[in-house]
Amino acid sequence: MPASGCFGFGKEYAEFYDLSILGAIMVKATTLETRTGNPTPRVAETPAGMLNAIGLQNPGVDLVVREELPWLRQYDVPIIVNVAGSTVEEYVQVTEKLSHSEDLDAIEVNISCPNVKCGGIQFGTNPESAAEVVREMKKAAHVPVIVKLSPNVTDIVSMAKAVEEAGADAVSLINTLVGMRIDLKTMKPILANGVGGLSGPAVKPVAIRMVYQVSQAVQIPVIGMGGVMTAEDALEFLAAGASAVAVGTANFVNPYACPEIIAGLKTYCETQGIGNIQELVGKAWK
Amino acid sequence: MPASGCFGFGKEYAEFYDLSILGAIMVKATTLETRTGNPTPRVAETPAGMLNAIGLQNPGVDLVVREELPWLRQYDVPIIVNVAGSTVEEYVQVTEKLSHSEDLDAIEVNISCPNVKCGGIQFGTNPESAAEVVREMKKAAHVPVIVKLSPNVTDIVSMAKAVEEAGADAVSLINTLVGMRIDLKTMKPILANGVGGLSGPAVKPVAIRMVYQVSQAVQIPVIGMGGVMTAEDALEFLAAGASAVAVGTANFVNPYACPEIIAGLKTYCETQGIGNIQELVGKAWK
Amino acid sequence: MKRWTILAHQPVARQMMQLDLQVDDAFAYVPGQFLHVRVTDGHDFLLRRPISLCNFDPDTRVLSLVYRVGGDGTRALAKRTPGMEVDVLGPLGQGFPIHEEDGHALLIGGGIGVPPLVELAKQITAQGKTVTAVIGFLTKDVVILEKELQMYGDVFVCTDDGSYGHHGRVTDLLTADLLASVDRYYSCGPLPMLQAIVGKIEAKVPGYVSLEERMGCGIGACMACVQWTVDEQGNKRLQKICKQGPVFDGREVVFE
Amino acid sequence: MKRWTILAHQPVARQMMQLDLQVDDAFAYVPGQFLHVRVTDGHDFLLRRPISLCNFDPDTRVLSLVYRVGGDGTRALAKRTPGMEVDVLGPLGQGFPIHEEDGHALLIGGGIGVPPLVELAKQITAQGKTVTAVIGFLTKDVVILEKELQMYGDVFVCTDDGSYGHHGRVTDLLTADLLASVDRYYSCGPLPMLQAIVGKIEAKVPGYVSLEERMGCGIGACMACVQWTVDEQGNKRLQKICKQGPVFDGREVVFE
Ligand SMILES: Cc1cc2nc3c(=O)[nH]c(=O)nc-3n(C[C@H](O)[C@H](O)[C@H](O)COP(=O)(O)OP(=O)(O)OC[C@H]3O[C@@H](n4cnc5c(N)ncnc54)[C@H](O)[C@@H]3O)c2cc1C
Ligand SMILES: Cc1cc2nc3c(=O)[nH]c(=O)nc-3n(C[C@H](O)[C@H](O)[C@H](O)COP(=O)(O)OP(=O)(O)OC[C@H]3O[C@@H](n4cnc5c(N)ncnc54)[C@H](O)[C@@H]3O)c2cc1C
Ligand SMILES: Cc1cc2nc3c(=O)[nH]c(=O)nc-3n(C[C@H](O)[C@H](O)[C@H](O)COP(=O)(O)O)c2cc1C
Ligand SMILES: Cc1cc2nc3c(=O)[nH]c(=O)nc-3n(C[C@H](O)[C@H](O)[C@H](O)COP(=O)(O)O)c2cc1C
Ligand code: FES
Ligand code: FES
Repeated sequence: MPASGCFGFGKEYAEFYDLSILGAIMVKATTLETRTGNPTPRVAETPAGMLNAIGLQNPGVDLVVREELPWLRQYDVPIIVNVAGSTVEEYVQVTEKLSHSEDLDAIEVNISCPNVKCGGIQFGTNPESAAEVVREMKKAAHVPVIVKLSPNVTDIVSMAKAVEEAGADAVSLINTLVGMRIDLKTMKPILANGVGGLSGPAVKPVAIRMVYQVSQAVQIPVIGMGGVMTAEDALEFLAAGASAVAVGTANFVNPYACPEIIAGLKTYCETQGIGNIQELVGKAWK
Repeated sequence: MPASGCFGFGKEYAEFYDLSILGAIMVKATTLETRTGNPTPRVAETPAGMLNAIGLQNPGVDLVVREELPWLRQYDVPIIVNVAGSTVEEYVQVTEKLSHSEDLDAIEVNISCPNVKCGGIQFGTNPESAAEVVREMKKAAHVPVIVKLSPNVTDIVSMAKAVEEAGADAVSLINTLVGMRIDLKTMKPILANGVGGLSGPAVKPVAIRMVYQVSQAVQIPVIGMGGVMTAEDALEFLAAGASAVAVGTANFVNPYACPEIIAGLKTYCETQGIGNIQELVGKAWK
Repeated sequence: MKRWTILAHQPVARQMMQLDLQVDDAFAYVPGQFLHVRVTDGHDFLLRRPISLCNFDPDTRVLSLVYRVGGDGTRALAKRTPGMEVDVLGPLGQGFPIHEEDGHALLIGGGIGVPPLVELAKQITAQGKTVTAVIGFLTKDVVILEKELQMYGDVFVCTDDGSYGHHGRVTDLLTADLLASVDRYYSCGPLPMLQAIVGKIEAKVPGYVSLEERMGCGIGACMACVQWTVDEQGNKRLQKICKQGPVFDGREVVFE
Repeated sequence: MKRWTILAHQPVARQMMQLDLQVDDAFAYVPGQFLHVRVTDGHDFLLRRPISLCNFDPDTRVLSLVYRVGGDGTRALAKRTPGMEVDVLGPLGQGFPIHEEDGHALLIGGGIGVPPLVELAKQITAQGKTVTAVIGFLTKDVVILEKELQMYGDVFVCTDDGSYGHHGRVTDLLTADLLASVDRYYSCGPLPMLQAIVGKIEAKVPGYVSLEERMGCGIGACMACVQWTVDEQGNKRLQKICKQGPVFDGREVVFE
């Protein structure tokens, strides 16, 4: 499935292939109000990766519910709405507004966006605050709540356990690592925002490690992501313990990344005689 | 200067060039007793990076003081000894043994090795424990104490401030990020140790970000490292706020990496009319 | 996404390369659109580079791009040799609209903003209209596509250092007489140049500017390449340069 | 570190490539040493690949390597074409010692462990001694270097699936008669094979094994490639395969 923020609201990719083949669609982070995001430049390239500081640009939850989700509903695929906010109240208000819509199947709480001052990363780095957001959102939500964890923490396992105890139905990891690049011509950071979120193949080893650790420590499913470019990368995540795998940056490099990875996994299962891909989940530690 | 662990005790590189041209030499981590390290495989390749889990293999401080340091002393270059341990006492004991030697110019405290259970990473992820190690070592040390910080923390700035207050003479960052790769043939981690430390160009954006943040928050010098392959990379670190730059993984890819980077920096300063490279330090935020 | 074979790949000025690609039969485009090009197939350069379509020969189906070897990515691209394939996405974005009613169009280009004007000049003149081009460069060594544009009309060249053509900026050459003689302008180049052009022309002549920004996806999904515009009714909008652009109405762009 | 030009690069069996390089005048080596090869110049594959030196023609100064296209890195290497340069470090490590007093040497190779035996056979026979080679492979399609070894002595081939030569392992072919006729053995191949060989030969015949391990630097600096050995006096030592090896005395290696 495509990862949040890397697939817009799906429209662009629908020009390339039928979105119904996807396992699920995670749409771009949605906030209470319209947000115009950060100034440009918003992306920079890094070795085997990229930095982004989009800054949660989105039309706000009302418009998303009114226009984007009903459009996506034409495809026969679960819709996961990514929710961001700067206070617990904001998270809850967005959740409440979403609860009036039938056009979504799960909520992914983004407590890990590194690109805006109040993008929720304070919730993503402290187990108690994270647990509080999740508890309150669970009360307001009519669909399962997935918590997206930040890798920029000392102890990812206690973050995951804290949100599990608070009622999270699944965790997804990893969001981006906080990074920076400096332009040698100007000697200033390339991104207008200074820091940005690092994604792509460069972060895959960190993501695999965190999935491996978290999936052994919690009972809820783990959605793995971070640098998945090929079916082999997805297999690594499954073996590490992810029950599902999301694809972010790869969609930018190759708009057909998702269908190609899905096809690759099918071929792998066929040639290896694997009936159900879930057999592979956690192979690295089982 | 070459980073610790990536240059052995210098002997191998002395076959390639005259070590006197280096700004300093940071030797491999030294512990109280001889250590044989982790089982093999100890390295794995990742996109634009590598994982290692050497496990602090080293002959122990007595042999280092008796044989390695006197040999290195033939070169006219400051020697920085990297010290690791699993208890405060161990760190202090190694420091005391080193204080009987004239063949070193600084100590780098490795409180951030992710590859051994008791390699000190617990000290590297908690500001109070880090400060305690540094305070005790300062008492025993006859040379400046540099503290090498782990990037695997939520808040690198408070780590740096804690060790600065405890008396550290400089900080070096970053050590490796904790990562993992899985072998799809066996479906098990490639490294015998499971997890390993990620280094190389892939981690550079994270390192630049941390140097940028830490160098603005502390008064002591910052030694920057993480993914430096070329003179341009070194310039990025200087602009981010590093007063000196260390080269790790690049030495493995290209044994001439250090002399080539030094030459590249010289050329840059000449063509740009920069008299003293220290003028560039912190340009990105000054 | 296609893989097109390199037919020729040669320097045309200092640090300027022309890349000729053999394209498939279905290929068609509007001048001003761009290709999103992978410079290698590996992960070293993850992001694609946007490069304007410069010239297309429908008979041989050879498409030419002209690009500057500036950073590491274009340096890697420049190493690729004839016979190799290049992974491209596109044509993408909205090109320059050609207006039936126009008689004389003014093309203004700066540096690597000149390439899209070549095919534009060709298509405008093919409709029986005339074009005049004003193109500016840093210095003599990097002047490109002057001869190609001369095939379609008058070309005035200037350089910042006076080493070739007029000594000065393109805006110096936008005389009142010239502006009075044209029905529309089409411009492409660095942002400060575009801003100066729009400032100078004001609302006297309608026209278009083609903008540049660092891109992620190139197809409108990542929101990396946004630009504020304001239309006649005063509606402010955050537009994606890769999708709603790169060409915008010069009067609507909000220059900061 | 040198950059050598590719003269030829061709498949010699299924997923097996031979790479011929034009080396400089100073080049000299001992069989059993290896080159540490960069598969691309970018950062995609950061680590070098150790590949044994297989064959060297001192007249033309052409060096041949034979390698298996197994993972992503060797796949990238296999795409490089004649005329391109390859970045190599080496020759590195300690090769196979040739002993004056020997008359008949036994060479034992498995799969991609066979390449270093070719130059070894050449150098041993050049000293007037005889060699016999026993080489094993998974299956017929991946048999390599049989003809090259036949230039120097008897060659016995076996395959695991019986599709070519003897059906079975190299150890099956190490008969008591053969072992009795040789003064020394030289072996290279996967660890389990080497362990089986050493187990079978015991101390009857002295000899060498060449080991494989994932490497970082290839020059002894990173401590990635260690192996325990124990000498006759019982001294246990942790040795670096890249520096003190890859060739070790078969009796000293501690197989776990
Ligand atoms: C719509 C459009 C059309 C263009 N047409 C042409 C053309 O015809 N000829 C030409 O020479 N150049 C053109 N450019 C500019 C060209 O895209 C950049 O010069 C090129 O991407 C720089 O890449 P690099 O590898 O040299 O630099 P690097 O520094 O290695 O680039 C790193 C990243 O930054 C991006 N980037 C860097 N500079 C720019 C820039 N000026 N604009 C956009 N992204 C940038 C790159 O795409 C890449 O993602 C166009 C840009 C746009 C947006
Ligand atoms: C001293 C020595 C001599 C060798 N000689 C030959 C030879 O002549 N011909 C030949 O085909 N192979 C030889 N090998 C094995 C060869 O190095 C590996 O097959 C090759 O490195 C695999 O790279 P890859 O890109 O296919 O795999 P990847 O999976 O992409 O490799 C990833 C990393 O793991 C390392 N690696 C993976 N498998 C091995 C292995 N079996 N041994 C060592 N490192 C490995 C790679 O070097 C690289 O750093 C030799 C190995 C050693 C140690
Ligand atoms: C341009 C961009 C925008 C993103 N926006 C969001 C977002 O809105 N919400 C979110 O939870 N994650 C966001 N992410 C993070 C991704 O969903 C994903 O967790 C991360 O990029 C790692 O996966 P990848 O390496 O496959 O890209 C964004 C990532 C990128 C590159
Ligand atoms: C093989 C290897 C061994 C290392 N050993 C040590 C060590 O003993 N002590 C230490 O402080 N850091 C050690 N490091 C970390 C490096 O000194 C450096 O901080 C890190 O690799 C980032 O820099 P780089 O990307 O330039 O390699 C080691 C790194 C590698 C790759
Ligand atoms: S580059 Fe992604 S939206 Fe324009
Ligand atoms: S590979 Fe570095 S010590 Fe052997």
